[in-house]
Order: sequence, then structure tokens, then C-alpha cells
Amino acid sequence: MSMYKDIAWNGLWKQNSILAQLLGLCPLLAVSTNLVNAVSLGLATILVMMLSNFAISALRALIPYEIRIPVFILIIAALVTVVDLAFNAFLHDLYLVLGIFIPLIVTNCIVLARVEAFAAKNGLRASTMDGLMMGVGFVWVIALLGAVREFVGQGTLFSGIEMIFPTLSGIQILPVDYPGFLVAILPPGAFFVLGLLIAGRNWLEARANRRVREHRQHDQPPPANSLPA
Amino acid sequence: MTTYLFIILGAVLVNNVVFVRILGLCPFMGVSKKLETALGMGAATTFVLTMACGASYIIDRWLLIPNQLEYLRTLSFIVTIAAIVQLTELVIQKTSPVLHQVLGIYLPLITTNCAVLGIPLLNVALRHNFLESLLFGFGSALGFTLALILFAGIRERLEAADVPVHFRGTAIAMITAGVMSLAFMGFAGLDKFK
Amino acid sequence: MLEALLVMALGAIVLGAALGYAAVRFRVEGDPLVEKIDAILPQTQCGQCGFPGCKPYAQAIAKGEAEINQCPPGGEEGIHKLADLLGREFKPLSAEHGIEKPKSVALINEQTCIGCTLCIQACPVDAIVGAAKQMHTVVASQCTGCELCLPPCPVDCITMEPLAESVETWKWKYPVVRLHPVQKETA
Amino acid sequence: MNNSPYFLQPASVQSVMLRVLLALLPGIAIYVWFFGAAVLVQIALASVTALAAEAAMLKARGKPLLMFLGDGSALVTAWLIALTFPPIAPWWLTVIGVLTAIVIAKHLYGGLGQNPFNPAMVAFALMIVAYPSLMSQWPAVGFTDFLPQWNAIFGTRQLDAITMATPLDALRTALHTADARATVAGVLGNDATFGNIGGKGWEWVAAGYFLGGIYLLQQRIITWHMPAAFLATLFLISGGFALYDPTRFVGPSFHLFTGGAMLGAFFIVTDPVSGCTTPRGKLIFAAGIALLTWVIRTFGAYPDGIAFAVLLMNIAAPLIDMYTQPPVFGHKNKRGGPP
Amino acid sequence: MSALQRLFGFHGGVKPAYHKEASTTAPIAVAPTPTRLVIPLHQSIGGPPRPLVKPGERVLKGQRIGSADGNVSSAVHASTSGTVVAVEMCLMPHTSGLSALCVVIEPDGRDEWIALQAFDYRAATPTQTRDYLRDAGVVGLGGAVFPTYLKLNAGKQGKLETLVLNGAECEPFITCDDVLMRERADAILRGAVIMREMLAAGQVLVGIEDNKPEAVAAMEAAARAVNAASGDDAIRVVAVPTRYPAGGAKQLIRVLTGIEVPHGERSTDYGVQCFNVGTAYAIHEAIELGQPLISRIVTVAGNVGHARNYQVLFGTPMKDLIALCAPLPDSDRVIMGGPMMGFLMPADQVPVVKATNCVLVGSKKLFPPPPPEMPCIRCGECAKVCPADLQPFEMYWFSRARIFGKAQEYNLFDCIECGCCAYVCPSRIPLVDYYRFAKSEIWTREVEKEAADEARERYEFRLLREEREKQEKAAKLAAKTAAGREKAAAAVAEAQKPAVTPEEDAKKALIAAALERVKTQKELVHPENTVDLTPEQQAEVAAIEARRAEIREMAKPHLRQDD
Amino acid sequence: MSEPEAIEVTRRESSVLRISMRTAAIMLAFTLVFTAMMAGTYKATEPLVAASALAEKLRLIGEVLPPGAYDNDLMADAITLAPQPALGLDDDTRLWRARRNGVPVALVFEAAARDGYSGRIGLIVAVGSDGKLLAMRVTTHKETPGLGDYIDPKKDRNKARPWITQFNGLGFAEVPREKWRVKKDGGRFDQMSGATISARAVTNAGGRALAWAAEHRERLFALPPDGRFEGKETP
Ligand SMILES: Cc1cc2nc3c(=O)[nH]c(=O)nc-3n(C[C@H](O)[C@H](O)[C@H](O)COP(=O)(O)O)c2cc1C
Ligand SMILES: Cc1cc2nc3c(=O)[nH]c(=O)nc-3n(C[C@H](O)[C@H](O)[C@H](O)COP(=O)(O)O)c2cc1C
Ligand SMILES: Cc1cc2nc3c(=O)[nH]c(=O)nc-3n(C[C@H](O)[C@H](O)[C@H](O)COP(=O)(O)O)c2cc1C
Ligand SMILES: Cc1cc2nc3c(=O)[nH]c(=O)nc-3n(C[C@H](O)[C@H](O)[C@H](O)CO)c2cc1C
Ligand code: SF4
Ligand code: SF4
Ligand code: SF4
Ligand code: SF4
Ligand code: FES
Repeated sequence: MSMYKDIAWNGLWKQNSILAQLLGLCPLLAVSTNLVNAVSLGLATILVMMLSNFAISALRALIPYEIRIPVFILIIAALVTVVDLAFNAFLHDLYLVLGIFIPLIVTNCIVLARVEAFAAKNGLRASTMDGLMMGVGFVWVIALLGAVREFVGQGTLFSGIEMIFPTLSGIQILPVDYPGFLVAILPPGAFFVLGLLIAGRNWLEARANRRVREHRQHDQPPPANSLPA
Repeated sequence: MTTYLFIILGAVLVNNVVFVRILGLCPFMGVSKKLETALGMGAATTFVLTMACGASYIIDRWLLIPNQLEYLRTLSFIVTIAAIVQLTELVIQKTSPVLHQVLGIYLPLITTNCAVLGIPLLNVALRHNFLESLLFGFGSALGFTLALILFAGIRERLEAADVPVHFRGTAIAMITAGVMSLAFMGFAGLDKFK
Repeated sequence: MLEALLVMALGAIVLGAALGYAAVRFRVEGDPLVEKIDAILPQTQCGQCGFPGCKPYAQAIAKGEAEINQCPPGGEEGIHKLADLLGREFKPLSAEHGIEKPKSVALINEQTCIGCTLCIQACPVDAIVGAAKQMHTVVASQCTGCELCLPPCPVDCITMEPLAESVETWKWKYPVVRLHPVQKETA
Repeated sequence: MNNSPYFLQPASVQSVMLRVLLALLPGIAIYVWFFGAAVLVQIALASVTALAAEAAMLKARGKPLLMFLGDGSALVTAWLIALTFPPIAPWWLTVIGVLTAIVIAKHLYGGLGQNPFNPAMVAFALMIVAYPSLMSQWPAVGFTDFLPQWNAIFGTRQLDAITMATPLDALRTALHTADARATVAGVLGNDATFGNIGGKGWEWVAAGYFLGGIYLLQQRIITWHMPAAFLATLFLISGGFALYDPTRFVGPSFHLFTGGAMLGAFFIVTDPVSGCTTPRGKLIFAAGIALLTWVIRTFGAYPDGIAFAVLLMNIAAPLIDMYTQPPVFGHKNKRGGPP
Repeated sequence: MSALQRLFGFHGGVKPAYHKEASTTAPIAVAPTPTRLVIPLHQSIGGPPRPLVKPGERVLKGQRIGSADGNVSSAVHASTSGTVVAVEMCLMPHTSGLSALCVVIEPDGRDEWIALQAFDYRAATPTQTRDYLRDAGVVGLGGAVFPTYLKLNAGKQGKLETLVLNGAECEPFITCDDVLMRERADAILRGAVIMREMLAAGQVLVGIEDNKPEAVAAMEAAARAVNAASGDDAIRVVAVPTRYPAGGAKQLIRVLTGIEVPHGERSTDYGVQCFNVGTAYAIHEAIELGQPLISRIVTVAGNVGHARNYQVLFGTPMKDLIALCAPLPDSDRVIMGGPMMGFLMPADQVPVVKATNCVLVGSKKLFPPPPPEMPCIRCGECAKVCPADLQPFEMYWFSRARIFGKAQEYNLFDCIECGCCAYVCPSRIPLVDYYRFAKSEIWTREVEKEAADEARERYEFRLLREEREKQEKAAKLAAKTAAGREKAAAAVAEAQKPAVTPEEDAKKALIAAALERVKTQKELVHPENTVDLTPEQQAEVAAIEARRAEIREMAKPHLRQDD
Repeated sequence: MSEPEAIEVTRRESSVLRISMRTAAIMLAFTLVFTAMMAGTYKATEPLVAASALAEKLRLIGEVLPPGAYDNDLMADAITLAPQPALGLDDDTRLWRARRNGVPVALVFEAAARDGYSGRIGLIVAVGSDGKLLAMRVTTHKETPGLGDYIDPKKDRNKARPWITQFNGLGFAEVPREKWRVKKDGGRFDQMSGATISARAVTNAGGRALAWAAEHRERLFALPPDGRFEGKETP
């Protein structure tokens, strides 16, 4: 069981695709202009990651080393296309919101990176779990980024939610005459906010490390959370 | 002639892949710590991207469109690209093991460099002909390389700066990338004179 | 449907064949990276990194199975060099593998040594000379200070002595901490 | 106790920065003369914000407060922000600008001397991208009434009446967006905005900055390389295009005397920290800024390209420096011999 | 003579206040012999000399007490006659405040010379002359104390165009060369003539900064005489513009000849060689008078009542020297050398050595502590004044952050540590300290790297040995059982590549195994890891063995019991 | 070359061939399986996707012309427009004709303003058979976010009455041709201060579209479905 805990911890924090590995940055930065877009794309990404980790873990014995990358890509691209078509057909509203960002999942580095680093070496359940957790790790970061950018940029949250749930509507948090801070929504803002998030993570890590060290000094075992990457 | 020049200039400066189109960020962040490796990655990407644009044009034009198989575009493009990357990787591995090791996980990840899929798809969307596709791919890759080596130059200097502890490394690199993209916004509007 | 399969099949055959050919043709032997990493490691051979020597640790790093911050004798300096070589992020020395200590050499107290040869067997660089039931001595210039000879000694006659500084080995200090010990006349 | 050398020339960062502030004074005086005392309000606002932000950051980073606060570099940044922002910009615009300059562009990089980008220009670029309209609202020349200006800065009302497009903005808008019939001569003929050179008043402000620049040169705080390369390049390129098609391209006298050109040439391009340092590098750096400035002014979306041009060349500065190292003693002509 | 010389410039340089008048008003005085001389053995670049004397021994003035050891080294001599009271670690005139081996002599007041005999260098081969100079302890007196005999080698072409005599003396306060030239111009030029002959130099240029008109005049007069005697116009005295560091060898060579000698190359390969005028004088003394180098002219200046130049015996405590000049009460430090490049002494009792051209007494007023260091603002002032055309702020930037590779890329090792950059820096950064720090770190690292490489070799050798032993043991074991014959063959075949037929193989394996058995037994008694040792290590081992033998004797009774 | 070496080489050659064949086969297998999967999904979703695309197009038209206003099959009653410089169009576009009980109600077509602050602004316009502009929407634009983008109602801060709705229901009868300008140019329509250019571009384009429709209305309604309108034929 602790293995799954480690997988979860890795995906959510320690090996977090964005904060720790800096992979999958393009969709992260391009789509996080508001919270709704960010979460929607994040959910689609989770789906693809789970499916591809599952499929490749299942098929890994059949794939020769030399052509593993093309085969992985083939599988991921096929899965993405299937998800894309399925969304188009069955969840048309969501599909319209996400538009071109679904095909873009193919080139999200973390999908391939996880497949190559984890699914190709591990069992079915662990791999699926890894896909899920890595995906969740991606979602919370992109959601946070989207929320901050939307809030600073427009003073709102959940704008555009009506496109998914027609009964709901976005929330104007800051006064209506808030002039907005356009840069937050533009590419530079994406970089700035992500930089601040990473610095925040560094700060938390440093604090945790200090704790561990203090524990050490008092001769207590540190909280064990160590699975090699 | 000038249209071709504009395609390249536009791709390098105005719609720089990294700063404006927000594509190819993972290698941009990952392989920019040293100038040499940045140059290597830039060269590899330029080669792959130009090839990918040519190949994808041919595939799209002569295989997919005549057979009404546009839904296979993403798949066929990405598989072609993967194959090109794999070939390049094998060749580099043989000819320059050090470069190969340094580029580490990023060489296979060129495949998932969004730019390498995104630019061929954009070529289709912009209805470029074969030559334009090649030039657009080449120009975008140049823009990527430019961004990468400029960034590497700054990062080499930043390495020695007295940056606050929690911002050292990637955090300040992100902020730097932000200012760079801000600077590239200065080129906004230049493309309306195409 | 059929066109789709045909088109993709055509591509697959061509690419698969080309890749298979290339994979065999361009296969590389050996791993130059391990050598490069090993060249950075201090060769103390102390095993504090959790591997039975510097080379195995180098191999583990090259394979991505070990962090770069596990070698205490190499210190921060060594980690920086590894980070540079591998394009990874610098990390402070991992606390669980030990701390950086000043360079020392082993010294055998010749009064107590019983000549059991256990230390000779432990020393990874053959820096101890002597024969069975005779006193043993450390050749200081060859001792890497790995401390591996300390535990096996049954009479605890080995101590680690920090290397003293001489005018020749003296280093200029980092300018912020300016130290000029003004010594009073001793004679 | 310190090591050799045991005695030093009397010079300090503080005196350098103070002389830069001094050199800005003539330009500021003329600016106030033509555009009103709002300029001084902005300078005060920016200075106070800058010092407060600097102090807060120094404290947060555990650096000695007095030594760095007194160095004057934050004041230079603040003054340049105040002089490049519109004098009637709302107070919060200036405050946010100064904060980004000092906190993000300067202290996140380690503070004085370590920032790769020109802090004042980061602030300008960020603000014009975020608030393009507020950043291009300038008071009409000669409209120096203090009260409306004060209201514009601290009130919430937008005062259309007292604003006017700057010459650069007006010319660019007319030439490139309105209708195809506009010509340089036609637009420049509109003397509500334009004097003979760079717009009424603007040329005098530029002359004031020029004077300050000469003082900096004389004090050997800046070298001739950057201002000369910048002004010469801007002159040549705008002159060349004006000769080629005088209806579409405006000439050098306009380019040199409007917007931030003169301020830029002597005070902004010359920022030692974020610019190039080798002699050849300085020439390339400043010429690059001039070229980009002209391109952005002429074809781009933003009215004055200097901020973007400076940032773009800041990006390239480390590489330029690296590749323009002067040859080291003895390495000039390999294998020696008298030259 | 001096009029027609074309001069070249060098980049950068500064003009600090010179403060030279005070010490040039009086002629050179001879400093009294102190009650105790502490003569460090290591006084030049290169390996430390081996001590030749033991405590209690009587030595004569000029007697060799340390002999050159290794390729780059120079002898050391007793400065006066007396008794060696100790050969021990004493505080060195070195910034570190560390001690090194010194010969402590109690003078007997008789000042008795060894038998002096001039050396007929014309009759000797160049190598003999150089060996003679090495044993006479002549080293460069311009500050670098590089053994002079090594520099008296004409290089690839076998001859030189120009011999440069360095009388520039560009450092503030220092006037030892100035007064030497004023008072002993003839002797200097006699030394120069010897050097010129040894180097087969075409011309001799004496470079003197133009703020020393008396020295220029004296040298010109002497040069006229020598030229008249030799009949050619080979020696010329050139007044060079006063600008620090015009006296740097590379800068002076550049000013006088236009030649730039790159870092790390020998100037002789460019047809020039540069010596300090004091060195020339020392050569004259060594060769024509037979006197080894036992004293030099030292300027005592700074925070003293009357600054002056003294002829000082090596080993004289600086304290005694300073006491001659009425130091002012607020004096707080002693500096060896000038204010631009000098080194802070750990205490004032350290001895005068060959490198001591000046003993500078400092005070807070004279050399105020620099204001706190600010960050570099890249103003480029330092690059403007750097005589080596470096980018000091880049070197500083990377040295400060300990990124030494990049610092080296910016040519850190071309820096001559002249201090010009730190002198002008508005941020008052002790730039040179950073360079010194970076340089010594880089050197240490190289040493460590070598040690690591050696350790790797030894480790790999040990692994190999262990592997071999394991195989041998396996073979032995296999050979023991009759059934294991084939196995042994296989094992040995594995170990030894060339394959042989099975029968032959088995037989051989048996023999080999038997042999190995004997060998292993031997090894068990005496592990064989003492092969491949260098002579020094063997000496160390031998010394240890000797000690061990002693201990064994003492320990015998106890050991028996254990048996 | 010595004997064993030669053998070694041939062996390697043959293994290269074998491996190539093997990888090709595996690639082929994977490709076939996954392409089949995709093709299957495509076939299965094709009708749904087509329906969605249609709905999307109708939604866009619906923005300017409510579905209740007509009863014919718009998609069937469409013609192709050759490039129309008067509308700022360089390419072939479609024009839809809305009728109710066979009576012409409105024309829906694309138009473009090429003098936006940052280039082309794409529009879709519905003009009633009575010559009134029913509604206008911006489909594509590159105006400065936060400044010129209020022309798109989604970005307009005034959600209650977005700027672009002020044209609804106005024709040349209500606003004379020469007053069909922004107020700053002496016309009837508001602009956002600080971003006149965008407003001016859209307003002028609306006026031009109205004039164009008035000129060609009869012919446009008269053309057979799927016909082609050149524009220059009628004087
Ligand atoms: C092993 C060794 C041999 C040297 N041989 C010579 C030589 O033959 N000729 C020479 O001019 N310098 C020789 N050098 C000296 C260096 O070039 C030295 O840096 C320089 O002469 C002294 O610099 P200075 O003139 O600034 O004191 C040698 C140095 C070393 C380490
Ligand atoms: C910055 C600097 C300044 C120097 N100034 C002098 C000087 O004024 N006079 C001098 O004789 N040597 C000076 N030297 C030492 C010379 O570089 C060189 O070592 C010496 O002239 C060689 O002669 P020597 O081997 O006889 O000492 C200086 C060196 C440096 C690096
Ligand atoms: C960066 C920047 C972006 C601008 N973007 C727009 C725009 O998208 N639409 C627009 O109409 N005006 C835009 N403008 C404003 C124009 O330059 C011009 O000042 C304005 O349209 C004139 O209108 P006014 O008369 O209402 O002030 C922009 C200005 C700047 C500086
Ligand atoms: C000649 C000169 C020009 C300067 N120009 C600028 C400038 O354009 N922008 C700025 O923020 N600071 C400027 N400074 C101040 C200072 O260098 C700046 O705050 C540093 O970049 C902060 O590290 C200048 C200083 C000098 C001496
Ligand atoms: S800790 Fe370092 S020195 Fe010790 S064995 Fe491991 S790598 Fe070698
Ligand atoms: S003597 Fe001891 S400390 Fe030294 S290398 Fe050998 S085992 Fe290590
Ligand atoms: S003089 Fe000082 S502040 Fe100026 S560039 Fe050099 S080191 Fe930096
Ligand atoms: S100390 Fe070095 S860097 Fe500084 S001026 Fe002298 S040679 Fe140049
Ligand atoms: S997500 Fe775009 S390159 Fe990684």
C-alpha cells in the first residue's frame, strides 16, 4: 500500500511534473488564462495519462526497445485522437471550450515522460495510478495558475463556467471597476506567476528540510517518503 | 522573395515560438543552463523541425487530403516526427556521445516539443505551400534556437548572481523568461505589414 | 477505413524498417558518461554514497538511479560539477549520506598496533603497509581519508588526523572573511 | 585588515548615482516648464515608493539597510520611471511600476548590480502592455495648470480635456491605421501637436537631457560609445528611409527629438548594470537599440519602442559581451613580434 | 642615447600618489647586524632547499646553509658568521601567518666571510655558470624571486634581441632600485654585461620611470662609459612615462620594444628577457666578487619619522629595521612591498628575505580601511585601467560565485595582480583578493585531481589484484578435487584468454594452481602492496620499517604472550 | 580481411536485415491496431460530429439572426460569394438567405474591416430584407486585449448592453449614410475613449456592409441555391 502512497506523493508533490520536473509547460502556460479552461484541460489530460499509462504498461512486453518511442507516440496520439473525437461527439460543449488544446495533449511532455519512465517499467495498477496521480499533480498546478491569472488579470473567477454548466456563472471577485492587470493573462504573466509558484514550492521544501534536520538532531526518524524517482 | 523573408523574420521575431506562441517550453527551460548545450539542442531542433515540416507537408498533401483522412493528421504527423527524432538520436549517439548524454532525456523529448508538432499543424492551418512550410519550420526553429541561446547567455550570468535563495534556479529562470517574453511583445504589430 | 489502414501501414513499414536498420547500424558501445562522472568523484572510495566505491556510484548516476548529492567527500563543489555536467539542478548535500569534513589522513598508533592486517584488507587504495603481526603504517601521501580502516581495527589504534596547512598549501581565503592572525612574538 | 592595494582612489557608487541625478535636472526643469508641476509630483511619488520598496526588500533579504539605501541607484530608477511615464498617470500606475522595477526586476535578481534587465524599462514595458491607454495619455503641451493634473493623478476622473496624443503616437496612428492618404507632411502640418522638430516643447526637453548627458560624459561616468552609437544609428536609419520615401517615413530630427530618444541615449541605454561593457559591445548594443527603436516606432503597435528595444538588447547583452572581449595582453597578434 | 628610443604604450594603468621623496634624501645605509638572524630556507619560487646545517654548527658569512633541491630551486646562505642555534619552524614573512623551516643563527659579530673567489664565467660553459648562480642563491629581486639562473637561458634561437633592465620601480614608496642606480650604476651595468653575454643579447635597454632623473643621469653616465669601453652602442637608458605598473616585466617590455609576451610563454622565445636592476647587481657581486646573495637594499618607508634605504642582511627581523627609522606611534601594520602589491605581514618580527624590497609601515591614517564593499555595477572602470586588457569585473563576478571555470575562461591567469582595478573601483571591491582566492582554489583543485587520479589507479589495481586472488583461490579449490578437473580448466580458461586443448589445459591448470598456492601462502605472510612505489615512498616505508624494528624490540615480550 | 572477420560482417549484415524486418512488422502491427481503433471511433462519431459542426455554424448565425425569424433550411439556401472588395473579403465566402414562408427575411454574410488597430477584424452580419442591419458580431480580431477588444461582446465590460449591439435594428433610414461613423469622426455611434480605431473600423465596415447589401439585395435573393455571386456583373 505504501507504494501507492509514494506514487501519489510523487505525482502530487515530490516529482510534480510542473514544479519539480518542468515538463508539460506549454499547455500549462497557454491554457491557464482562466480557471475554467485550466481545469477542463487538466481533466482531459488526466484521462489521457491514465489511458496511455495503462495501455503501455499492458503492452510493454511487446515493444522492442529501438522503436519504443514511435510506438509510444503512436499509442498516445491514437488515444488522444479517440478522446478528442469522443469529446466532440458526446461532450460537445466541453469540446468547444477546449478546442485545439485536446490534440495538444499529444505533445505534452509529461505524458511521454511518464510512459517512458514509469509505465514502461511497472505493472498495470501501479502505472494507472501513476498516470492518475501525475495528472492530478498537473491539474492542481494548472488550476492554481489559472485562478491566480484570472483573478489578477480580470478580478473574476470561474468566468466561462456557463459553457460547461449553463446554469452557473462566473464570480466577479474584485469590484467591477477594477482596471484589470492585462499582463497576467498574457504570456509574460504566465511566466511570472509560475516563477512565483516554483519559488513558493522551494520555500516549502526548504522548510520541510529544515524540519527533517531538526528531527535528526533530536534523534528521531524523519517521516519516510522515499521512493527513487 | 520578400514574402519568404517575412515568413522567416515573422517566425523568428514577431511570433517567436517560445515567447509568443508558447510552444517548446520544456526544452527551453531544461536545456538552457549552458550555452554549448543550448546550441546543440537548437541545432538538433532546427534539423528535426525543418525535416518535419517538409515531411508533414508531403504526407498531408499527397496522402491525407486525397483520401479524406484529415483526422489522421495529428497521428501521422507525430509518428513521422518521432521517427525523424529517433533517427537523429541514433546518429548523434553514434557521432557525438557527449552531446547525446548532455541532451539526455531531451532528445527523445524533441518529439514532444510542442513546437515540432505545432508548427507543421500551423503550416496546414496557414495553407503554406511546400517552400513556405519549410521556411516557416526553419524560421520557427531559428526563433527557438535564438530564444534558447539568449536565455542560456543570461542564465550563465545569473548563475553567479546573488538571487534570493528560494528563487535560485528555475524560479528566477521563469521570471527571466517572463521579461524576455515581455520584451518580445515589442514586436507586436509588425506582422500586419506582411 | 481501408485507406486509413493502408496509408498508416505503408508508413509503418517504411519507418519500422528504417528504424530497425538504424538501431543496429548506429549502436554505441560503452558509456563515456560514467567515465566523466567518475572523473569528478573524489575517489576516496569510502562508500558513504551508498555504493561500494566511486565507480559504482558513477554508474548509478549515469543510469539515473542515484541523486547527485550523495558524496560527502566531494562536497558541494563536487555536486556543482555533477549538476553542470548532467544539466541537473544543484541540490545541497543529502544529510542522510553524511557531512563534508576537512580532509584528513589516517594515523596508526604504532605503540598499540598488533599487526592483525585487518586494516590492510580494508584499505581500498593500499595505503597501509606492514605484514602480519608487525606494526602497520599509513603512507600519508596515498591515504584518501576514507576512514574504512577505522572500524576493523580490534585495538582502535587508528585515528584520523586533519591535514595541517603549510605555506605551500595555504590558500587565499574567500575575501569576505578576512583573517589575519596577528601573532605575538613567541620566543 | 585588508590586503593590497592599501589605498584607493576616492570614488563611490553613491557619488556616481548622485551625479546621474544631477545630470537629469536640466531636462526635468524644462519638462516642468512645458508640462507642469505634475512631473515633480510623479518624481516624488516614485522616489518615495522606490525607497520604501528598496528598504523592504533589503530588510527581507537581510542586507545592510543604510549602505544600500544611500547608494542612490533606486532613486535613479525611480526618476527614470517618473520621466518616462505620462506626467498625469494615475498614482497607482506609477507605484505599481516602481514596485515591479525594484522588487521584481532588481531585487529578485540579487539587487544592485546583478539585474540583467533595466529595471525602469521593465516597469515601462510591463505597464504599457497592461494599461496601454493610460500609458499613452499625455497632457497637452502648455497645459500646465496644476489642479487638473493633480486631480488626474489622484482623482478617479479621466481628464480627456487636458490630454493629447504625443507626437510619436499621433504620427504613427495617423500613418498606419487611419486612412491611406495620410502623409508625414500632412500630419506634421497639424501644428496643434507638432513644432518644427519633435513637437512643441519636446525638443527643448530633449535638449535639456542632452545637456545633462554632456555633463555625464565630462564626468567620465559614461563613455561616448553608447550615446554616439545610439544617436548615429537612429539618425542614419531614419534619415535613409526618409530620403527613400518622405511621405511614409519621418526624418531624423523628429526621431531624435521626440519621445525618449535623448533621455534614452544618455541615461537609459547607458545603464552600466544591464548593458554591455566591452567597447565594441557597447557600440553594438546601442546601435541595436536604435535600430529596434526605429523599427518598433515605425511599424510596431507600441508608440515608443525604446523600452522594448532596451529589454531586447539586454537579453542579448551577455552574449554580445562574451563575443566582443577585447584581446587580452599578448594574445593580440599570436606569435608576438613588434606590431 | 635615450633620445632616439621609440616608445610604445600599454593599456590602462593608474597614477597613484608616489610618496618617494622621503626615502631618497639620504644615501643607502648599512643596517646593523641583529642579535639573531632567522633565515627561511624557502626564499624563492620553486622547491624548498634542503638544510645543510645542524644546530650547534658554526657557519661563516656566505656559507651555503640550504642547497637547491629540484629543477626550480635556489640555494640559501648564512648572512653572517656565527652559530646555528636552531633549525626550526618560524613565522614566515607571508600573509598566511604560517611557519616554515628556518635556520636560526646567532651572529658572532666577526662577520667572517668564506673564502671569496670570483667566477670566471668566460671560461665556463653556460650550464656551469647557471649552476654557479643557482648555488650563489641569485634570484630575481624585482619581487617575483624567480631563480635567475633559469631565466639566463637564451631560449629557442640561442640569442636575444633585447635584454631589458627593469629600473622602472613604479610602486609608490619604494626607492631601493632608485638609490641603487644612483649609487652603484657601474656595478649594475657590469652585471648587465655578464647577462648580455650569457644571453647573447643584441642590445640592453634600461627602463627607468621619468620621475627618477638622478637615477637616469647616473645610469646614462655609467652606460656611456661601458659603451665607450666596448665600442658599440649596445646599452641604452630609456626614461619611460611614469604610470603604474610600468615596472611590470610585460608592460616594460611592451613599452620599450613593442613586444607583448603572452601569459604562460617565455619571453626569451620572443627575443627579450627582463631583469631587475638589483638582480643585475647581485649577478655582478656573485660572479665578479664571488659573494653569494646574502643581503639586499630595502626601503623602509610609510608611517616612519625618516624613511630610508638600507643594505640589509637576510634574516634581519623587520622590527629591528623599522626601529632604525623612528616609527610613528599610530603604526598598526607592516607591509612587505608597496601599497599596490605588497603583502601584509603577520607580525613585525618576521625576517627580511630576498623578496623584501620594501618594509612599509602602515597606519589607519596612511592606509585607511576601505569602506564596505558594494556590489559591482559593471561600470567598466576596472577594465579601463587593467594593464593586461582583462575584464576584471567578469573575473570577479565568477570568482565571487566560485564558478572558477568561467573565471578562467575570462583569462584569470593572465592577471598580474597589479591592483589597478581595485584601486579605481567605485564599489571598493577587493578585486585582487577574489582573484587570489580563485587562483589558489583552482591550484588546489588541480592538486586534488591528481591525488584522485592516483587513488583511482591504486584502487583499480587493488580490485584487479583481489580479482586475481579470487580466481587463483577458485582454481586451487577446483584443483583439489579430482572431479573438479574440468571445472578448473574452465575457470583458468576463463581467466587466461588464449584457449588451449582441454587436456593440456587441465595439466597446466594443475601446475598453475600449485604455483599459485605457494605464492598465496607467501602473500598471506606479506601482502604484496609495496611494489610500484616511488623512491620517496620507499624511503618513507624504509624509515617506518626502521622505527618499527625498534618498536618490535621493545614490544617483544608482550607479543609473545599473544602468540 | 581475415576469414572470421568476414564471417562476422556477413552475420551482422543479415542480422541488420532481420531486425529491420522485425521492427517493421511490429510497427505495422501496432499501427494497424491503433489506426483501426481510431478509424472505428471516427466512423462511430462521424454523424454526431457532423451534427455538432452544423449546430456550431447555426449558433454563429444565430448570434445575428434568431432561429425563430426564419423557417427555411439555411444550410441548403446558401450561395457562394466571390471575393468582395467592398466587404473587405479576398476569398470565397458563403451567404445564407433566410426566408419565412418563402418570403425573404434576411441575408447573413461575412464581412471584414481591415483597418483595425492590429489588422483585420472579421465580422458576421445579418441585414434584413427591409435594409436594416439586424445584428453584427465580431468573429476574429487581434485588437489589443483590454483596450480594443470591447468590440467583441464576450470581452465587453458592459455586459448589459455590449457596445456592438448599438447597431441592431438601424438602417440608412434611421441613421443616414454620412452619419454612419463614430462620434469622434462626426457620426452617430459611440466609441470607447482610448480605442477609437477599433470602433471606427467596425462602424465603417458595418456601414459598408449595409450599403453593399442594399445594392445587391434583389440579385442575392434571386440566385439559385448553391449559385455563385460575382458582384461585378450587375452594373
Ligand atoms: C620550469 C620553468 C622553467 C622556466 N624557464 C624559463 C626560462 O628558461 N626563461 C625564462 O625567461 N623564464 C623561464 N621561466 C619563468 C617564467 O616565464 C616566469 O613566469 C617569468 O620569467 C618570471 O616573470 P617575471 O619576469 O614577471 O618575474 C620558467 C618557469 C618555469 C616554471
Ligand atoms: C604590477 C607589477 C609591477 C612590477 N613592478 C616592478 C618594478 O617596478 N620594478 C621591478 O624591477 N620589477 C617589477 N615587477 C616585477 C617584474 O614583473 C619582473 O618580475 C622583474 O622585473 C623580473 O626581474 P627579476 O627576475 O630580476 O626580478 C613588477 C611586477 C608586477 C606584476
Ligand atoms: C499599445 C497600444 C495598443 C493600442 N491598441 C488599440 C486598439 O486595440 N484599438 C484602438 O482603437 N486603439 C488602440 N490604441 C490607441 C491608439 O494608439 C490611439 O491612441 C487611439 O485609438 C486614439 O483614440 P482616442 O482618440 O479615443 O484616444 C492602442 C495604443 C497603444 C499604445
Ligand atoms: C549612467 C547610468 C544610467 C542608469 N540608467 C538606469 C536606467 O536606465 N534604468 C534604471 O533602472 N537604472 C539606471 N541606473 C541606475 C542603476 O544602474 C540601476 O538602478 C541598476 O540597474 C540597479 O541594479 C543608471 C545608472 C547610471 C550610472
Ligand atoms: S561517497 Fe564519494 S568518495 Fe565515497 S565512495 Fe562514494 S563517490 Fe566515492
Ligand atoms: S589508510 Fe585508512 S583512511 Fe586512509 S585510505 Fe586507507 S582505509 Fe582509507
Ligand atoms: S570598477 Fe568595480 S564596480 Fe566598476 S566594473 Fe569594475 S569591479 Fe565593477
Ligand atoms: S589586478 Fe589583474 S585584473 Fe586587476 S588590473 Fe591588474 S591585471 Fe587587471
Ligand atoms: S509541453 Fe511543450 S515542450 Fe513540453
